[in-house]
Amino acid sequence: MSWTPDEMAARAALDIPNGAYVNLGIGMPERVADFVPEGRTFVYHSENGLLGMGPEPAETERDPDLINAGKKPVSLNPGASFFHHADSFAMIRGGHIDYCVLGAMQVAQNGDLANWSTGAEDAIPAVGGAMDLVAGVKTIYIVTRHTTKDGEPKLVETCTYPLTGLGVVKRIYTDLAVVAVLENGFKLVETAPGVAADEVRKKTAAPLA
Amino acid sequence: MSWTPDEMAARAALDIPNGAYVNLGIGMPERVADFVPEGRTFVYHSENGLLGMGPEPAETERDPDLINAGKKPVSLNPGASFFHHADSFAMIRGGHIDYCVLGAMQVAQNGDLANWSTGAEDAIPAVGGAMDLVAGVKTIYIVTRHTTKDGEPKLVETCTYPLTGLGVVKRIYTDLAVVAVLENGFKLVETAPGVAADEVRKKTAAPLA
Amino acid sequence: MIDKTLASVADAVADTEDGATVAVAGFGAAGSPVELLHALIEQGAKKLTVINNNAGNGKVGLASLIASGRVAKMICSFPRSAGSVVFPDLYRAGKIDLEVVPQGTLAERLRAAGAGIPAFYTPTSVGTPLADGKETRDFDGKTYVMEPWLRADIALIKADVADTHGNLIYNMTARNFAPIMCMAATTTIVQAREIVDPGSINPETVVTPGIFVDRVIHVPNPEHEDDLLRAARSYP
Amino acid sequence: MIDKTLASVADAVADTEDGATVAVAGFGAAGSPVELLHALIEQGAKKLTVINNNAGNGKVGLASLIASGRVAKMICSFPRSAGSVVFPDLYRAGKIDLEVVPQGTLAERLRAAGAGIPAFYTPTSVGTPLADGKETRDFDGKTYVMEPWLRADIALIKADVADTHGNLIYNMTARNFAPIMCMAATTTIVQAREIVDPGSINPETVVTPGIFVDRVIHVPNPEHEDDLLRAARSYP
Repeated sequence: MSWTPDEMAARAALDIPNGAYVNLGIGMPERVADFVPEGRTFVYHSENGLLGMGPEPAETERDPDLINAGKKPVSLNPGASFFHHADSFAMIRGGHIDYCVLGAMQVAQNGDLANWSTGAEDAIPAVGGAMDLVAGVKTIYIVTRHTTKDGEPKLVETCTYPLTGLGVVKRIYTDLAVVAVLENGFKLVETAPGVAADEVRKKTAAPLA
Repeated sequence: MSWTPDEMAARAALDIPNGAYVNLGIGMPERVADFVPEGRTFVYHSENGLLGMGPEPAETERDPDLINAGKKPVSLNPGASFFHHADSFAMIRGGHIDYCVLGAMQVAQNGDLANWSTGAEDAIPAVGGAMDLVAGVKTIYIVTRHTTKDGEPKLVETCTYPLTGLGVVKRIYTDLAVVAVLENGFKLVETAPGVAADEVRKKTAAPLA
Repeated sequence: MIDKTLASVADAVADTEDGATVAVAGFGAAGSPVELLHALIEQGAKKLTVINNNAGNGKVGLASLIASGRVAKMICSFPRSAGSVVFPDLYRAGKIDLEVVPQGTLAERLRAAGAGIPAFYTPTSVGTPLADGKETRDFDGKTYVMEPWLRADIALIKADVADTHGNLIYNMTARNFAPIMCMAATTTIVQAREIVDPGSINPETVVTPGIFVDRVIHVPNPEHEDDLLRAARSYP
Repeated sequence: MIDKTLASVADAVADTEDGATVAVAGFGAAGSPVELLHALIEQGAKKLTVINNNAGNGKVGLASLIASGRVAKMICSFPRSAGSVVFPDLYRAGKIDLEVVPQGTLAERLRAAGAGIPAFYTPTSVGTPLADGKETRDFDGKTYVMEPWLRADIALIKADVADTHGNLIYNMTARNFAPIMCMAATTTIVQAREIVDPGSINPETVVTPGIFVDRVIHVPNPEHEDDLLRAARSYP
């Protein structure tokens, strides 16, 4: 039985310590905030100038000027602060944010990440803050399905899509397994209940120790 | 009759327009604030993180945390703001401050300024914000006696003291004259009442057009 | 006496020249200076280069300026967004140029322009297509890309409260790029929901000091781009 | 739950190592973290490199740390000041090193360290002795000097109010170098006159966000260096 997206997010959350400053990418990574382990508090950073971001508020409590990097309405946790974009990315680039959880198109065995462009001819390039996050945040975690919708492996020897950053990924949380990226390549940390290590290896296009 | 320090400061103030953002160096330049022409308002910047600096307050009104770059107690004018040192020098380096009035040891005919060190062997080097101010502020005015205490000219062909900045000075207000620094050298703009142009030339160690 | 207020948004943008570089504040709909953007459409300047994190939403504000054909080039980090149709169509038709800049590099280049720093080194984008053709350099064994400052001729800013000296405060995440765009532009134009006398804003809590602001216009009930989008409004 | 408070200034500096680079906030007497400096004297770390705009006043605080012989090198813009006797004597005796940095370059180097920028170009000091031996480069026909970031192991900061997450506000010009030193240091240690619960400081008016702060100590009645100087006090 593979992990659901919620279970993947919960598993990633387990590896983040109390008091961490955390940036969550748009989509599946956002679910990490719903599975903070008992007794821990994370402080969420949003690229658009907010620390101490809280959950989506009720419809009546929303302010269109209080949004996250995904442009969705959010709330404030106690201890929040606002700041401008240069200060926000100083936090990112300067290594002050402890963890960033992102999605991925491909992760290579050396930690290279591709998650911003398929490189398609007619695609309109759009990178946002992804390259800053992977270059600056201390620890980069990836939450992603192990393969694409077409069954292609996302954990590969070398990325074929345009890169977001070089050697930046530390761990990958997929529906099948938790995979660490070490000096010498991928290492299987844990499999989902009922998923055999062999299945994970078959669906990984690079050696998996 | 040569100008007094107050008259020199007042003459410099005449050349600063209404609404200007102004930084005044420690010492004689500070007196400019006492001679703002009728109908004009200047906004004073202090390097240590203050815009809208007001005059020295009464003894009982002082706060040791409200000081200027010369570490003297000051007050706040309406519209004041506090900011940190990097923002303060962004204002300077980024060309946002309109006028800076400084003292000088030597000014060369090409606008080079020496005002931070005599280069003496045993001197303890100390530059403060002088090099930032001359490199960044739009217009640099100098208020200084025309000669040293020993009668040596301060307006020279080439500075012999260590430089503060290259080609930065626009005008010099001395006890004897107002001298502009143009593309081709010094130009006499005005003499103090009763001071002959020849006397000014005699006390200037460079051609004075 | 110092008074940077002008009577109208039309007056404030009247001298915008063809070919100008315009920094437009806002991240998505938050902080978007809708009234100033619409005034710029009326004003008619052409061949503009526009700096904004995105490339407009729906058919109002920045999207409307782009749709009017006045923008020759966008400099932004993320030109796609949910309600954005105007830019993609023009871009695919080859009618508008695009310089994609990582969001943090965009912010830092604007701040550098405001701070008199012509270039700096950043780890962001090293080894990616966005570093192609750019100078790199190693410091302490790590590779960085050199990035130049990004200066603007004018900045269009939405503030919550301004005083007549141009001191500004913003509303929550509507702050985003505004303070650094105020720094980066030769002429900074601000629409403010409320204008107060100097001294009314606590000096400790001023976000943008007035030295970075040139013109202030009172727009007491600003349209929020978010409301316009939900109402599917278009401009003109 | 997040709580960055520690019981005492002694606890806060207990792990300072010999050879550490210590950024000390303050400009003249304003913002000088006197209690933290005295705790560092008691703690005993040696061969320190200290970053401060000046080099101490009178015989308390930073001047007292220097007098104790623990500082191997000062990095500052202006090591002379009215009441400063300790540093000049040691410097002339060849017992302490000095790196003089223009004040704005000092500030920008600290901010660069905090922002992950290893180097930048500045017009300040071009053509002067302080640019000797430094790399220069022309941009748009003007010459600039390259300057590296300036990182610190610890920063000693005086705040007016802190919450337990480390969000800070300061008192007037006591702000000066503190926010950028908080950014530049691996471990930022703050003495605060008042400590409040998270949520007590308006998110709009936080000056230093807690992400830049590691340890907070309540020093309810801080000595002001200015008072100590006027009373001609000395420490220890």
